[in-house]
Order: sequence, then structure tokens, then C-alpha cells
Amino acid sequence: MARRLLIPLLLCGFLLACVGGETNVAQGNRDGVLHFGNYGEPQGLDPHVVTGVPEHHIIGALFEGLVLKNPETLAIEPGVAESWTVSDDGRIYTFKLRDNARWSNGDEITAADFEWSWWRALQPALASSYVFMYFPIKNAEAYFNRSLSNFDEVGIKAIDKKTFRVELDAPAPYFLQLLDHYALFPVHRPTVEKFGAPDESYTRWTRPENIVSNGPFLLDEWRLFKYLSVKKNPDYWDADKVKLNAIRFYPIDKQTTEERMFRAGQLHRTEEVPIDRIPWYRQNRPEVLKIAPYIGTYLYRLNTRKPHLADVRVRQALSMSVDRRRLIDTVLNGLFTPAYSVVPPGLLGYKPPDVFGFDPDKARQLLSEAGYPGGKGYPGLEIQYNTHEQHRKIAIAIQQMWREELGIDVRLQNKDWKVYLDDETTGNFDASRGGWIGDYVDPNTFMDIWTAASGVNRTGFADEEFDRLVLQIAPNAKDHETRLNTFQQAERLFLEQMPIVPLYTYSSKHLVHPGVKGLSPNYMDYYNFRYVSLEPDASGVTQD
Amino acid sequence: MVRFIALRLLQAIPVLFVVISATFFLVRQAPGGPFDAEKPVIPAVKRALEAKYNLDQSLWQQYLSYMGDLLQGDLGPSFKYPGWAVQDLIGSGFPVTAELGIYALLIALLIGTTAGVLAALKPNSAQDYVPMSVAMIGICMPTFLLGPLLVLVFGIWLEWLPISGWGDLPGDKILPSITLGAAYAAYVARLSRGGMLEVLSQDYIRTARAKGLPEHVVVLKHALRGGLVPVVAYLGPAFAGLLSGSFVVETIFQIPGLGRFYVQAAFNRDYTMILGTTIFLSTLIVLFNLLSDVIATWMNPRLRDGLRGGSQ
Amino acid sequence: MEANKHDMSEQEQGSSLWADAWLRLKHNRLALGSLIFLLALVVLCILTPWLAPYGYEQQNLELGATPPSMAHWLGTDVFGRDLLTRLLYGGRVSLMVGFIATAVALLIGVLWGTVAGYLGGRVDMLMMRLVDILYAIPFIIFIILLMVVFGRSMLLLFMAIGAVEWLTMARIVRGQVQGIRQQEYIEAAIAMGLPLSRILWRHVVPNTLGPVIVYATLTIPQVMLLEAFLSFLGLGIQPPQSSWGLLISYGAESMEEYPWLLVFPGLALASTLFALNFLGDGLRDALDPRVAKD
Amino acid sequence: MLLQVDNLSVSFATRNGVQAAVKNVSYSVDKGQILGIVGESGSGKSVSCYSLLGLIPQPPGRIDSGTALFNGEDLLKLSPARQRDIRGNRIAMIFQDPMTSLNPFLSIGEQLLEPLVYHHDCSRAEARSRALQLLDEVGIVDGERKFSSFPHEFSGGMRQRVMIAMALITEPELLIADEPTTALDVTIQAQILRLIADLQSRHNIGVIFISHDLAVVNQLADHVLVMNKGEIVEAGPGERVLHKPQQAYTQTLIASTPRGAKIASGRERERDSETLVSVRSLSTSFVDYSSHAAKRVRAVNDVSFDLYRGEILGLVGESGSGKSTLGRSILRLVNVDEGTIEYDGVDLLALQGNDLMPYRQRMQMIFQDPFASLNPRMTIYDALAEPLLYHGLANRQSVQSAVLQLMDDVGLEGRFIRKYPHEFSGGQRQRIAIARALATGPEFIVTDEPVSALDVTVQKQILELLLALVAKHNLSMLFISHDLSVVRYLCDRVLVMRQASIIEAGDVENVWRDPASDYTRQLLASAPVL
Repeated sequence: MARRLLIPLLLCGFLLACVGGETNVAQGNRDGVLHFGNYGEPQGLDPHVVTGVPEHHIIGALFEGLVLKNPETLAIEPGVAESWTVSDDGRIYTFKLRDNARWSNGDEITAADFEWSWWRALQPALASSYVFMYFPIKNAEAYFNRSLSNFDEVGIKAIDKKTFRVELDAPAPYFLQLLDHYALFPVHRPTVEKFGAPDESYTRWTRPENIVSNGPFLLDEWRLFKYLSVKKNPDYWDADKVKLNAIRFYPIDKQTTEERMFRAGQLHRTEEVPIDRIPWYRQNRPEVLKIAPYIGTYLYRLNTRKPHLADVRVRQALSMSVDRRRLIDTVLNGLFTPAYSVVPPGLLGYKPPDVFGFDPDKARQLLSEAGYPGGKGYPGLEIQYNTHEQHRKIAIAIQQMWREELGIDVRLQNKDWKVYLDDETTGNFDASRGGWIGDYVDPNTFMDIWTAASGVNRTGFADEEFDRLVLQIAPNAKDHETRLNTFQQAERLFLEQMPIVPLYTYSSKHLVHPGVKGLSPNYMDYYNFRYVSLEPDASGVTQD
Repeated sequence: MVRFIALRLLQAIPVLFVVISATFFLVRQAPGGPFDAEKPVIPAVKRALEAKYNLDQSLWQQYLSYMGDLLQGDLGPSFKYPGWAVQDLIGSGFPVTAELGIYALLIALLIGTTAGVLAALKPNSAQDYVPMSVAMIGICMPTFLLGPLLVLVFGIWLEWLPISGWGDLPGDKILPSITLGAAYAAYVARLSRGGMLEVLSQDYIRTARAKGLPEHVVVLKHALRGGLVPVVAYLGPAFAGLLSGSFVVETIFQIPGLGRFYVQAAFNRDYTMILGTTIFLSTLIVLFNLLSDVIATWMNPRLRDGLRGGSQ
Repeated sequence: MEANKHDMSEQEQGSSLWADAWLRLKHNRLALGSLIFLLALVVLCILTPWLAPYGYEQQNLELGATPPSMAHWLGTDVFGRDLLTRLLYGGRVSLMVGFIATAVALLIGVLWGTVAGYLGGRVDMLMMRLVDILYAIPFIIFIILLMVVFGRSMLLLFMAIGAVEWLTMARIVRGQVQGIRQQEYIEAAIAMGLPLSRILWRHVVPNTLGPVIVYATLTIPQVMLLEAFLSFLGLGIQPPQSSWGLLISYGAESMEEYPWLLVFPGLALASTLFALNFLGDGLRDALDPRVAKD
Repeated sequence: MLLQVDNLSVSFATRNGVQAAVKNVSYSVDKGQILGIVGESGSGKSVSCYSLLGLIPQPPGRIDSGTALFNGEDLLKLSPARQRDIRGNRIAMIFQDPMTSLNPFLSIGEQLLEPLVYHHDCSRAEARSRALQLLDEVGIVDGERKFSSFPHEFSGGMRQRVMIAMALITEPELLIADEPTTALDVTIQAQILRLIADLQSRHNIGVIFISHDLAVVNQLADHVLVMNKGEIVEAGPGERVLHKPQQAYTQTLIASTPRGAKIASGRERERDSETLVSVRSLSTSFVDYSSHAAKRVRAVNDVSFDLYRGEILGLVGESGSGKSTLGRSILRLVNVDEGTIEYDGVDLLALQGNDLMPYRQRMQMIFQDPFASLNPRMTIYDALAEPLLYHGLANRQSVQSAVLQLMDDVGLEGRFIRKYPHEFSGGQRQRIAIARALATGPEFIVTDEPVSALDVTVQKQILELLLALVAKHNLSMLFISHDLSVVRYLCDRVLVMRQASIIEAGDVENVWRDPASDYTRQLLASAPVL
């Protein structure tokens, strides 16, 4: 009998609830709260342990390293270090920490904090995924591998309370950039040690009630799979410049949901935009659509160990027969830039070599030379990709291009993410969708992954000359110019072997509410929340 | 009754044991491990991770230590979200999914029984076909279609309801509940139609009519209770199914529920999470099947103080 | 009030249960219409390679997604592929998967449920607990393992779906059989000295058909959608092939931009579902010699 | 005149066209009068009453013509609301099966109150005290406690008392009782009949008593109406109609009612011949799930008897006495706890699996409900061919003629061969069941109430068929029945069972003449006679 009462009650409740309220965005604009679509639930908040993009955004708000990047220019700016000097040989960096940099509990930030933090990151038991970021530092890799046991021999030193010195193995022009990576952020020793051993990962020290941080924002609330919110840190050294009162990070992994939340005024900014939706925004609301080139390359790995892909001419034919322009203009709504190299153009003045272009005639000729005229006799190949709408579309288009231009049989196979990874790493594939996002702005981050020993390579490509150029010649180049030339030389060698088919250079694409200032797109898709502000008067109209 | 419940619970123990053991070994046979990523961690780090989570031990050692921990109520840390214990994650997701499930079931019951009863009162007429067809929409429209459609219409175009979240904005529970409930409404409608048809042909309905009772009393008081017995029997398994099947709805509406944990754990090869959710859900299945049996028994006075026939 | 007094002279020549059911089904216009619809659909799908105006993988990237037109009756998708063609080809896959996988589920489920329900006691307990266990094992892991062990094939797809769907079928059948076991005609069959297999096959199974058929008709559309999910996992069919389930789920992703990509596959599935449903009800009635006459 | 029905015609739309169920029926009932309506199933006796109250489903049912004046008001022209007003209020009904006619989901009290609460502006408390009073009146002691009980907690007789109380609670002027005692044991039947007569005279109401049982009507009714095929065949005072019938049909009915001793059927009684079945200390129990806790109930307790070759042994007892279980135990259809069953010198209980099969062929069973005992999805041909083929009594070629032969044996026409059980009348179905039992060529048959679901005329035919078949095939038979007159008509010897034990055994006529136990005597006394 109770049920009969319950149902009408429930209905009444539902109807009452329908009385709409103010949108998140309108409210946020007024109160200075940014509602930020952040793709996924953060695995954790310990800067030394986590890896992903969602964590990157949050940790960037909570912590701060020695330096910062300007979100417009990506130029290095002072962070905890108010100034630094570099020795003439480019190997020794000496940082002067600012006096007013404090932990959120009031403790002063000292050079010892950095020394201890970096020592911690190098503990093998901590299993820091980005530990390789430390490896340019003298003896850091050896210490991490335990071939060296004395930390004193590592190039990390707190000279005095406010002076911190780092010594590199070899000059690394991108080293300052790394300092803004969360793997090199400082953590608060007493707090970490209070909740476990220094090298213990994922302890409770990052919970809202425990965490002590040093960034412009403080962890306020962490509601699993709903949102994580941070609020302004009044004790931050540059607190005056921080305009946002709070940020809410929403873990939304479904693009269509995110887009609709944006439209309904529940988000200020989305992490992604569904590709099919782009034309609509271009036409109707161009002001909220933010598209910018992104430091990443979308590519197909070719498995050079497979007999029918071992011939370099076959691989070249495959690459040359893909009409990247057409692919991008049609299926991908013109979002990306065709890529004919693995390093995106324009990294610190780097110009990729011009090795090949779209040339179906040449492709057919190469295939014919390889013994498969018109694709005859070719056993065919399979494209594998992890399940995703965009990967599927690209694969379908390429399948057709290869069939049409080369006359070869192409099958598609989508796979669950982990199966896909497993098959790729164990070499159980012909052609496999892949992508690489640079960790820092330097050609190196796109080159060293193709060395024989790299875990990212997976193509079976191994070339001693390439490895020598990338691993030995380039790091010791005497100047920037020579270094770039070395990389160019290496990439030419790589592209001539064609173990991958580069397809396009990524673009970051976001929807950003007009009231948000300072979230301008950049090459790294990097955000510095210190610079972000909300305009209270901005039209809350996001609906169409 | 007590003995009956005790017996069923006793039977559940070996079932759960086999489920846990089978799942434990099966998940580890699936390709890909919890720490595989596009950008692979360097070997030394991977070794350290494996050491931390005992993955470097033999499978049997891992199994024994897992079972040992389990007996102490410890499901271990999630591999994907190592900062949280599996039991904490389940504890945060379950209340949400349970609430969603209850609303969905209520909606399914409301739509389903209404359609079923109307249909049974005049079988093979328009009053049968129209409500039943309406109830069938839930099956025609899979959740992944109905959800976005409702969002589009009621959230974006009409702007009546929030389109995501759970308990954050007023009314944000409506669309997910309807979406999830719609699929079950069709089953409820069919079951209640069948049940009502059966009951309405019973002699005691004739008796009630012969007593001169108004038709609504005949239907609602005399027929409905018996007619809904098959629906009640269905509710237990349905509720358990809702919990694991709410994944799509939770994803569409950004609801932090158990269904997402359950499915994503499998995709992430989050061994402990897979096991934890499996244990939790299969326990729930056992309990809810039992519960619906108990309710069905309770609803039926003939069985109320006896054992259910046929269950050994 | 005896309703079943019939003129015995009428309809002297009946025949088997199925032939008889067919006679009765013919009188149910809704069910007959549904049957004709489904058969037409099947024929259409079988003849697709000869009928379809385009190839299912024939792209026209420059054309892209266009709404229905004279050239493309149901419009095209983002690759400029003809939706009508793809819908027909998809129907081949969906109908095949739907029917075969359901048949597999039916076979196992009926067999399992019948034996468990009829034998009862300890055997029943063990058999149903096994069903419980299979229910509880995570489905995704199960499918992924199936792929690893057996590779990816259409056959495996049928088996995988059947292997999942039979569980519910077994439970339903078991419930039915428990009731049937109490019937006197089963006792009569035992008294006649018939062996167990014959009793089950001739006396028990035919009497479970009603609910089984109804459930089966509900299972078929479910299976069609499940196929789409399995295809996402990598089992099932791969592009450029398609199925209704896949067309619908892709259509759902871009329902605002290209609504026709959702509407037509959705209609195809829904109309099939309704037809199956009416046919199922009709078959249930037709297969029960008792109710068809009133 | 309380109720005056004139020219009532009712028809039903069926697949085979419109069929008249009641044709131009006229009758009347007065205050304080009991009108008995007698007829076989399908005679329209129920429809002629139900249609007055709008209790037939419309469609397919339709009242074609007639008037039914109830206190001057035409029942057939009432609005549904007014109809409901009268129904259950001024005209009340009692139905045949108190098991199914009471709502199992509602408490007795709730169901009792309903008519009062809905028809009279009566508070529940008042209604309750009235209900308690009535419960007392119909002989239910401890009404307070029983009030919240559910129907399943009552025995059949008690349930029928509740039904009666429920009908009388609004103090109706007319009571329609439709076969109110058919589902009850004779002793209970006697009590209920007494109760109805008693209440009727005390409240001075009119009663329409519908029954197929002439003996019962004979006992109760002032006026009797005999119906056949929707028409009134004969009407008049009970005494005249039932004892000096004018019409042929009435005479047939009366002649069909089993009365008197077994007629020597030309077959010599081979009494002291060899023992075919010898049962010793047999006990059988089963788990009863319906009662409070699952407990084993002894259905047959330490029973011993012999059955001789060629005899028909009657087994009499009221429902629940264990007679069916005893029959099934002998055929090994239920598991036996202890004791021995020797069949033709072989211990049946020692046989397992295939060893039992030859004996299954030699022993057969005929069940009470010919509908339930025939697989609804098998045609008569399938049902009869199956045992023939399975036991190798016929091959593919000969099976059709063997089936036809069997059908001929039991008096079924060959043209029915492909029909389903539901297409037959009850009597024909029972003939099929008998044919199936004969198919294996048995020598011993257990029949469990084979005629109790049948109309008297059909019953007589089946009984005669059985007698003929016993003679023709030289069968031995254990004949289980609750109907004493049937047993007397058919059997050579009789066993009386009560509470799982055999309390009396002997030659039928001896037992009738001189029952040894009180219980048997009571049984015999309760049976209504024509």
C-alpha cells in the first residue's frame, strides 16, 4: 500500500524539482568559480607518482615548481625560484628561492624541501612514472637504478636555505621547461612522512584534510567521480594576482556529455569537442570554440618485423598513398594539420626534413617494385585501433585509400584498450594506430622514443646510426643549430625507413565560455590558473 | 522461514567462493595488465609497482594472500586509483547506484504496472496495444540512445531539467532514473499483464464482483496483489541487474556510481577493483534474489509462514 | 460455463503440433502480418547484394553526410556511404546474430533448465548454482578471454552471446518445468514406463514453449544490441561492415548533426522488435492448443 | 414473488458462431423457498442465474431477451451501478469451489466485511461485530482469532462456511448457491447442506440451489428445475420431478445416478484365485511445504492388503485420507518409506531402473482429471501411439491401426485421431485416458477417481466401459473413489481408508449392510440418496 503513496509523492517531488535554477556558469561568473571539464578522475594528487593530463591540471593549481610557464608564450617565468643562473657550459643551474614562498601550513619553502622532494622522487620503491624527467641531472639515473648508492654524488644540492643547485650530465636546453613538470615539484616533507614512508606511494597525505601544498590554490573538496574543487590560497606568494576564488574539476570522460553540459551552462570549459559538433560551433558560436595546434603527432605504427611489411618500399607506399589533406578536410572536419614528419614543425625553430608527400603514383610504383604490382599477391594487412569513434573513422577512410590506391586488402580490428596495448607491445599487429604527445617543447621528446631500446617504439625499427644521432650526438651538440641539424638528420633517416605513417599534427580543441579570460590556447595545451579570470558580467547565455 | 533463509545463505557461500576464485584467475589471464599504458613506464618503475602490489609473486601466493585479506574484510587498494581502498570506492559508489536503481525501479513499476493492468483489463483491444506499445519503447530504445535523447529534449531544448550530475542540482535525478527505468518497464508491463490476466480469470475475482464491489476495488484490491506476484519475483534479479547495468546511464549523466566502477575496472584491468565489485555485486544478487523470494512469500499468505515450494 | 464444447465434425484432419500452430497462427492477423514483415525483411537482407544501389563500403568522402535525397533514399553517413545499403547489409548481420545467438541460448537454456527443473533436488541445486556463478563472473573479462583463447570469429560471437543469454533462459525454463513436473500427464508418462529423455523431450519441453518463445522474442533485439557492444570490445563485426546495433550507436553519437543516421536504423530495430513481439505472442497462443480456440 | 424470470435467452459468440446457452427460460423463486436447478455441465443452469447479475462476460456473452423481476425491478435493465447495488447486497452468491472462490491474498475478515462496508454505510467496527456474529452462526468457533486468518488456513468445509457467512452478511433476500458442496467430502457436504437449509428457514430467504447432483437437490429443494442444452426440460415440486419424472431426459438422469449393488456382469467372480498384488506394512510420506514448517506427513501408514487377480477392489476415503498416495505407491510413482509390494510374486520395491520397465507395462493408472493427465500438446494419436511404439507393441506400419483399435475399444470414433485433448468433452477425454492405459496391454490398473469429474450420464457410460474392459481384457483393478455409490456399483471388495490407514475391508455388500467401524457408518449415512 505504501507504494501507491510513494509513486505520486515521487512524481510531485520530480515536478517540483523541475523548477530550474541558475546555471553553474552564471553563478560561477559571479562568484569567481571556474567549472572545468577535466576528462577523468585523477588517479591521485601526489606530484611524484601520477601521470595523466587530468592530474596535470589539478596539480598545476595545487603545487608550484621552481619555475612557471607563461600560458601565452610558454616562456619560462619565475616560480618558487625568484631567479637563477646557468653556468657557461650549461650544466649547472643555481636557483635562488623567493623569501615569501610558503607551504599552505605556513612553513617556509626551503632548498632542503626541494632536495628532499627530488631525493624522494628518485626512490625506486616510489615507482614514479616520470622519474626519467630527472635523468638529465647528473647521476640521477644511476642513483635511481641503484648502481650508485650515495645521493651526495647526484647533482642535486641545497646550498643553503634559499639556494638550490642542480648539475646536469650534459647541457639540456629544455631543462628549465622540465622544472614546470609536476614530477619535479616539491612536496611537504613532514606531511608526507606523517602518513607513511617517504617512498610509499598513494598514502593519505593528499586527502583534502591532510594535504599541504604550495600552489595558488588549496584542495578543498574531493568527491570521487563527481568533482574535485580547489579554492584560492590566500598565503600564496603571488596571491594578489590570482583572480579565481575556486575551480571545480569535473571528471567527464564522455565527449558528448561534456559538450551538452557546456551548452546547458554547467561548464566553463570542456576538455574536448566531439568532431561532428565542430561545424555547428564554427557556424553558430565561433567565439567559444578554441582550436590550436598541439604538440602531438597522430600516426600508424607499421610492424617491420612482419614479412609483408619488412620491405621498406611497401611501407613507403603505404605512407605515400594516404591523402592526409582529404582525410582531414572530410572526416575530421578540417581540425588538424597534415603531418609528413614525426616531429611537429616549429619546435624551438626545428624544421622537419621534407622526405615525402601524398604521391599515389609513386606509391603504386614502389609497391610494384616490391613485387606487388597493383597489390597483386599482397597478403593484405590489418589495421588495429583501440575503440574510439575518431580512430574508427580514420581507419575506415585509410582502409579505403589503401584499397583504392594500392589495391591491397585491408581489414580493420578495434580492440579494447589494454588488449590493443598488449598486442602492440608484443608485436602482434600489422598497422596500429598510435599517437605521441611531447612531454616538453623539444624535438628530443619525439625522437628518443624511436630508439631501439625505447618502450614506445614497438615497430621493430632499430637503427644504430639513428640511435647514435639521437642519444649521443644531439645531447652533446655544441650549439642549438647543430643540435637541430642532428635531429633533422636523424628524422630523415627515420622517415626514409618509414616504420610509421605520420598522419596529422594534433590540435587541442575546447569549448570555453566567453566570460573566461586567460585560458588562451597554446602549443602545450598548458594552463596556468594564476592568469585565469571570470567576467561577472559576461553573458551567461551558453544555450542556443 | 528462518531456516529457509539460512539455508539459502549457506548455499551462497560456495557460490561466492567459486565466483571469487574463478574471477581471480580469469582476470589475470586477460591480456594487458593494470600498469600498461601508451607511454610505458620504465622497467625499473614497473618492477617497483609490481613489487608494491605483490604482482611479482606467484599466482598462487597472490591468490592466497588475497583470500587471506578478504577474510579480514580487506579488498585491497584499487590499482587504477591506488589512493583508495576498493571497499571505500564501492562504499562511495553503491549508495548512488542503489538510489538510482530504486528510482528506476519505481518508474518501471509505475509505467509497467499501469500499462500491464490496463492491457489485462481489456486484452486484445486498443487499451491493450497502446499502453503495451508505450511500455515497449524502453526495449526499442537502448539506454545509450534514450539517455542522450532525453537530455537533448528536456535538458537542452526545453531547459526543464539538468542534464548531468547526481544530487547537485535540483531535479538532476529525474532523467537518469527514467532512462534506466524505461528498459525495465517493458518487462514489468509484460509480467503484470500476464499476471493480471491470470488473476482476473480466477474464481475469487468473480466472487468479488458477485459481492457488488466497484470495479476499481475489484482490480486494485482483489486482483492487483496476486497479479503482481510475478513482477515481485522479477524485481530481485532486476535490481541486481540494474546495479551492474547502470554503467551506460552513469556515464551519460556523469553519475559517480558503482556501475561505472564495475565496467571501467574491467577495461582498466584493475584486478582488485574487478574482484571487489564482483564480490559485492554477486553478494547483492544472492541477497536480492532471496529478498524477492521473501517478499513474494510474504505477499502470498499461503506461503507466508511456510517454505517456498520447490526449493528443495 | 463450459467454453470448450465444440462441434466435433469440424476440422477433423489436424496434424502435428507445428502444422496445427501454423493453422492457428494464420488466423491471428497481427502475428501473421508480423511474420510476413519479418520474412520480407529477411528476404530483403538476403537479396541485398543484388538489390543495393551502392556498395556498403563505397565511400564518397567529398559528399559526406547528407540527409535523405533521391540519390540516397535514407541519406549518407560521414563517409558518404549510402545508409539504405548499409542498413540492409547491417540487417543481414543483425538478423543472423539475433536469431542464431538466440537459438544457441534457447538450446542450452532449455536443456539446462529442463533437466534441472525436472530432476530437482541436489542436481537442480548444483545446476542452478552454476548458473549463479556464471551470472556473477564479469562479462567483459569473460568476452576478452574468449577472444584470447578462440580468436575473433563470427562463430565465437554467436557462442559468446548465446553463452550469456542462456542463463536467464535456463531460469525461466526451470521455473516452468517445476510446475509441469507436478502435472498428472507427466505421472502418466512415468507410469507408461517412458525413459527420462523421452519424457523430457516429448512431454516437458513442448509445454515450456509459451514463455520461452515470448522470452526469446525479447532476447533477439537485446542480442542485436549486445552485438554492438561486443563489436566495441573487438569481438563481432568490424568496419566497414556494420549492423543495426552499431549503426544505432554511431547514430546516437551524432543525433543532433545527422539525425537520419539514428532515425532509420532505430526504426528498423524497433519495427523488428514489435513484429517479433506480436509474432511471439501469436506463436505462444498458436502453440497452445487450448487457448487458440475461443 | 421474490424473483420472476421470464423468457430469458442468453447466447455466446464463439468461433463457430453464436451459440445459445440459455433458451427462453422462465422460473420463479419465492421468499423462503429453495429452487433446485439440476442439469449436466453445459446445460445452462449456471448461466441462467449468472446472467441476472451481470456476471457473465459481455462480450462474448449476450442477453438476447427476457425479463427478471426482482421485487418488481427488472434486473436485466439495470444500470451497472444499480446492478452492483443489488449484487452481493440483496442477491448474494455462493460458489462451487471455496478454495478458489475466496481471495487467497486477503484475510477472511477483510473479505467478510467488504459487502457490508461497500453496500451499507457501515463502520468497520460495526461490520466487524456483525461479521463475528455471522461466523458464529455458520458454526465457526473462535471467530475473533479466525478473523485475521487467510483462506488457506481453513479446511474446505470451513471455507464454504465463510463463503456462506459472506453471502449472508448483507442480509440478502435471495441466495444463489452454485454447486456449493460439489468440492466437499460427503460428511462435510451433509453439514453444509444442513447449514444452508437451516439458515434459509431462519432468515426466510429465497434460495436458488444449482447442482448436478440429483441426490443433493432431492435432499434440499422444494422446487426443482431440470435443464438440458439451455432449456428447461421439466419443472415442478422436487418430490414429483425426481421421483415421478415425466420427461425422458429426467428419467435418463435418474437412471444414470449410480444406485444399488454391482450387477453380476456375466463374469464369474474368481474370488479365491491367486493374489496379484500383495501390500504389506506399506508406509509413504511426503514433505508438506504448505503448513507452518516443512514436515514429513505420513500419507500412508502401515497399510497391508491383497488384491486378487480379476477383481475390482474399491478404495474409499475422504480427501486427504491417503488413498491416492496408496495407489501411486503401488505403481512406484512416489517414493515409499517402508513395507513391501509384491506384484505377481516379485518385490516391486527391489526393482530399479530398467528392471522396473516390464512392470510399468503390466500396471497402468487412470487419473481423476482427464484434462490434467493428458499432455495438452499431444494429439490423441500421439498419446496412444507413444506407449505402443515405445513398448514395441506396434511398429510404424501397424501403429495407426493399433491406435484405431484402442479408440474403438473405448468407444471413440476413429476420425478424432488427430485432435487435441481440449477439443473433447470430459467423458471423451477420460476415454482417451483409459485407452492410453490399455495401450501397454496391462493386467492391473489403478484408477484414481476416474469418474468424479464427469456428469452422471457420462459417468455411467464410463463405469460401464470400465466394467466391459475389465471383462474383455481380464483386468484387475484398484478403484479409488470418494463416491460410495459408485464403489458399490462397480467393485467386488472395498477398503475404507481414513487418516492414512485402512480401517475397514470386506466384500462391498457386507460392508454396506453391516459396517464394522463408526466412520464407515457415518460415511454411509452422510451420502445423500435419491
